[in-house]
Amino acid sequence: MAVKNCSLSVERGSITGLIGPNGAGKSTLFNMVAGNFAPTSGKIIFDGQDITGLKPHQLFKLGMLRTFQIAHEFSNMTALENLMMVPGDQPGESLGTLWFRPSIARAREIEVKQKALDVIDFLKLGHVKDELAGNLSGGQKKLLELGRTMMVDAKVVLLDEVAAGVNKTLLNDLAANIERMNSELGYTFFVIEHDMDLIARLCDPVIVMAQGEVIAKGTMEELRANPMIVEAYFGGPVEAVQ
Amino acid sequence: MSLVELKDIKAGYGGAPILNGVNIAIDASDIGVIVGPNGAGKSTTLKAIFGLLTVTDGSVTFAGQDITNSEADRLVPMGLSFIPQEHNVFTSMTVHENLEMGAFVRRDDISDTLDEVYEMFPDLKAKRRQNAGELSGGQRQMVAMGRALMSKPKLLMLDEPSAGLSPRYMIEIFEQVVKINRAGVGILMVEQNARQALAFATKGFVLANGQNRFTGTGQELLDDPDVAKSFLGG
Amino acid sequence: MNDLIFFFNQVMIGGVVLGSIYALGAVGITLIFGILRFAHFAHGDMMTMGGFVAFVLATLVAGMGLAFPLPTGFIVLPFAMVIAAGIALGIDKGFYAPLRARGARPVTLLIASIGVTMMIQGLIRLFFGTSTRSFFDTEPKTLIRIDVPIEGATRPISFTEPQLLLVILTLIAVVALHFFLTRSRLGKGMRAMADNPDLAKVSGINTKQVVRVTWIIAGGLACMAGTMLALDVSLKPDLAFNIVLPIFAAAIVGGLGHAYGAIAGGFLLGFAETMAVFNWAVLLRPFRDNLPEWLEIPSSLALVQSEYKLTVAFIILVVVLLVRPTGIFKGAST
Amino acid sequence: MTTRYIAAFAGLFALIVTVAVFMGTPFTVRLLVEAFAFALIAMGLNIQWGFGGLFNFGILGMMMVGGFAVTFVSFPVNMAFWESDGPLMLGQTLIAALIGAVLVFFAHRVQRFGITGKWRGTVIVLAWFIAYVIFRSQMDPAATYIIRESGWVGGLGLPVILGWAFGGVLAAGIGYLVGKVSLGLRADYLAIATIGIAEILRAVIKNVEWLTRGTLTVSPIPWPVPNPQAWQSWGADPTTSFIYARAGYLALVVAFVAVALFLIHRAYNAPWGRMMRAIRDNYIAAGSMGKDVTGRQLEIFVFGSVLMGIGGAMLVSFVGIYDPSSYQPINHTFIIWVMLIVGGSGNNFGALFGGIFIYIIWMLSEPLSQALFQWLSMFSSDMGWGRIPDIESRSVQMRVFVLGLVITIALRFAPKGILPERVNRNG
Repeated sequence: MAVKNCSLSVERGSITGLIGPNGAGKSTLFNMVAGNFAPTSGKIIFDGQDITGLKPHQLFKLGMLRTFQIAHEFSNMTALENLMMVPGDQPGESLGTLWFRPSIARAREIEVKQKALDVIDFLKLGHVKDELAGNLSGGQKKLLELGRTMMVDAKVVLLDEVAAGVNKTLLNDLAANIERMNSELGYTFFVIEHDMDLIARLCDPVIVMAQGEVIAKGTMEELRANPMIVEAYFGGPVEAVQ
Repeated sequence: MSLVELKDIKAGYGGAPILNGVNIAIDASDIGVIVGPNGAGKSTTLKAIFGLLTVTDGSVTFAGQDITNSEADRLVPMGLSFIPQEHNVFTSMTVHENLEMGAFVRRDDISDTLDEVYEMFPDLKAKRRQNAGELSGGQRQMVAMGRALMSKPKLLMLDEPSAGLSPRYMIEIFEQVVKINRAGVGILMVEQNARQALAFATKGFVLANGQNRFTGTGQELLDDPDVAKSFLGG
Repeated sequence: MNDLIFFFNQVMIGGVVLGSIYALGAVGITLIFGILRFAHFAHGDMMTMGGFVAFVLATLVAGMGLAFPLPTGFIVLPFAMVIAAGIALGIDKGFYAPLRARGARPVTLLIASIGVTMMIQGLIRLFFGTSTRSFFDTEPKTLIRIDVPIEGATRPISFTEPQLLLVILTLIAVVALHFFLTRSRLGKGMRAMADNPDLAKVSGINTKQVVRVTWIIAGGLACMAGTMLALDVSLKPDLAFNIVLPIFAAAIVGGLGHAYGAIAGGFLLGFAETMAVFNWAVLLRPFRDNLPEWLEIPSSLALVQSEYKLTVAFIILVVVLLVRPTGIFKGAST
Repeated sequence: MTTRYIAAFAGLFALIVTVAVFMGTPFTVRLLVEAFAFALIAMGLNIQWGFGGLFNFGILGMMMVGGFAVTFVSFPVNMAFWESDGPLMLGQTLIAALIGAVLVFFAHRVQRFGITGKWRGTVIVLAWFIAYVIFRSQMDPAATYIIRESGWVGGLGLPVILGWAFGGVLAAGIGYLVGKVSLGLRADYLAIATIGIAEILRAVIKNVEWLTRGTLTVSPIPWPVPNPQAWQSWGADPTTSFIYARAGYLALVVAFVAVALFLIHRAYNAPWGRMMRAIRDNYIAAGSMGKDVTGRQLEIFVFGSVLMGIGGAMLVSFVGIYDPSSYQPINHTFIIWVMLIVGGSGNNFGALFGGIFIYIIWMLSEPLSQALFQWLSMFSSDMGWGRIPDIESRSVQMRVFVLGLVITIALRFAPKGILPERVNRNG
């Protein structure tokens, strides 16, 4: 059992970090929250509503969106199409509308495309927008993952290790964007991350998991001051080996 | 003579080339670290050395021999070893069998090397009969390193060994890398945690758009304001 | 008592024989799936082809006037297996290897294997016509009868010599394969490749050699299965095409990639088929006189009509896929 | 790219003209009717596989169901059946089936009464068994009675077009059930499961003599347009009557194909198609992006099945005979795959092209290989080696070989087909 007796909450409007050693059950927890599989017992409450066991697409409608640790791009579609498929309210996804009232679908499609182009520009992926997503590099795929979250106005975004494989300069841009989405648009973020600089910059509070349980919660300063957590998670400075 | 040397490598997956003239030289005493932005061709460089994609121009030499576009089953006996970033253990096989597979090319007695690996990663010894798929991310990374060391390599190549690992495990892995290097194995690795990795690198290579941008010792790169600004996040 | 022996001959022996055939075919399918990651649909026709190879050899040997204590088809089997393994290698080189080299997906290989199925079928019928042939035109098929030393039993337990050989050979083949995969260096290399081909390559395992060995074993096993099936019944161009689906069912039910699972799956399906079409009224007949007047035993109490015999395997297949897709042995890895 | 389309269809047109010159117009028109019906089925498979990545190897089942539907709807009414006790007995069977269904339904929900795990499994199995016995207890006598009294149930005597529509509806229903039970499976398992289900369907349709006459076959099934006999009664000579009648049929089939192509194409180049491709590429991500993966896959499976059912119905009413034992995996499932792979999966025009092209090759390969074998045989008898024995039956087998060769060569040298899927480069 990867996660047991795990209770935690993410406050509206916060950027909450989730850290912990490998095998602590962070990803399992994410997968349960995001509906990729159901917990054997316990409940998940979202915005006052019990969402335990709901499917990912149902959670999407409620305003929950996730990214994947290993990029899950649509490899045979262009980068632009990867973004355009995300928005939920697309009349063009219903055969009836397409066949009998195509103008409604067309009008919405123009909006969706413009939105996708904006996101592509923001991510500086303009030069590969017509490239098949499968041909992008690992980091570019990660950017595309993040771009999807910008395509809709989600209430909660679950970020599963966005930093892994993304270079630092770009990461600074991403962090700035996450902060902007949080402060200006009111997104709530729930972030699994190993990059402590990013966690320290973005997250308050930070939750620490180990062996399937929550062992601490607090600001980054508080956690760094906690010797038990330093021992279990941070370890010594790497310069020590020199 | 360098242990491994890449001269003006151009390579790709059939479409537009991803590497556009990469030069790298590593000695047996070196820890070489490749850093750079996404899509720069870092992982591709390692794959090109290991014959996992076609080199269209330039040459790769290993211990004086030309190994351009050689298949892995020839390179491993020569002393090259590679740890891919993902899917780097045999999940349905036990830890012990994983290590055995690392020594697949060897025909001699492997028990001494096995003992060395178990000594290096005591956690693994306790789990030797367990399937590698049941281990945590950090332990898997250890199995992967153990597997790669079983062939007694002269050059160990690692593709983002710290990706997805907690800081504690990252430090542990880096410590092992340094230890392996001191035992006389050349190291060439790709890292996103550039600051930490360059701190102990004897040679650093910054790639961008499939080409060398900066080359120097790890410390030189860390101290270079241009590198810091453009590639290490200020 | 005779009714019980009838039941034994029909259901038990029938089930074991059918199960062995399924298992022998399923072992090959399981192996190819484990190493090469695709459902090799042409395996059925490779079996048929193996049967024809053995038939040609047996005819040649019989033409030389040689006679053996065992069926000639069985004697020539090792030679036929070598030839069939060679053909299997050729098929791989010609049709599957180029696709793999391009990184084709498993489904593409499955479709290619259907192309191969059609080609083998066409060629077999081209050369041998559509008629049914028998290995036992020139020699008798030995019948083994065992009298049951119980009072009231006049019928013997009976089966044929090829059936006995088939069951023995199946057990040997499966056990040998299991030990090969878990104990030998090459076998472990095969499992490594089944697990993670890229990493196997990186570890210096000669993946091309592994693939060759896989086809040699699979081709040989297919030939063995086809020949034994042809010895049991008769040889015709659609010999194994008709049962390739139940064989797949056996491999899946037993857990793909699992050598022992193939036996379990094969026997499960074999028994299920024979039991489903068996007329259970036969077993109730002895109690006819003890039953009350109003309860009359119907003349037919078979679960399904015999036209639906093969359907039983498909239904089990579909149910297993739905309830437990990894098979009863939780396969997918050897 | 456009030149490729023009070249492909111009080549196809040239091939058809050549066939018409050598084989005569009546044969060519017949060939085209069947080719277009097969193209419709290939388009159905393209929806399932090309758009949705769903592996359907049970095409044969859908075609058989379509054929049954049009037979049942359009064949004249069998009064002997309706005047007998047959309908009553079938009604009882239906009630028995419903009772069984209710039983099974509740067995699947026993966990509400606290029965779980192995016990629940046992209850479910038991319920299925009892339901089966109840059903058989009514079905068997009814079947025997109907066969004895009236041969079979006969048809409904309704218009043929209605039969085609019913073929689509029935195939949709079967497609829904097949999809419902098996769409959760991985690609290769799905292939095996669909073959298995199709084989079950085939065995049932072949053996329910009271409903389909089984191996006794049903004929003549009426045409939706005036048939040759009608044209002859209006004064046309036999050859012309065949051309007129078949041309009328062809026009109807082509109209169906055109409408289907229009509708599919519009859907494919819209967000609907984009969503389906996304699900095909990565269903986990598509689910997290708010797409109802199971529901959409079911939609696409049913959509494709409808076309297969209609195509199957068209073929049956064209030949005028419903013979369940004539359905073979090679001629009805594998060949459709060859059509799609060679034509270009993921491309509607590719499916259309592949369907027509491969069907023509398939039909021509018979006379061609026969001619080839005749020639070989003459050559060998001239050389004094004697004639090749049973060349007729042997040469026919070359067709299967050629089909196999075509698909393996196509996969190797043109894996994306003659008209490959297009990448949508501007959103």
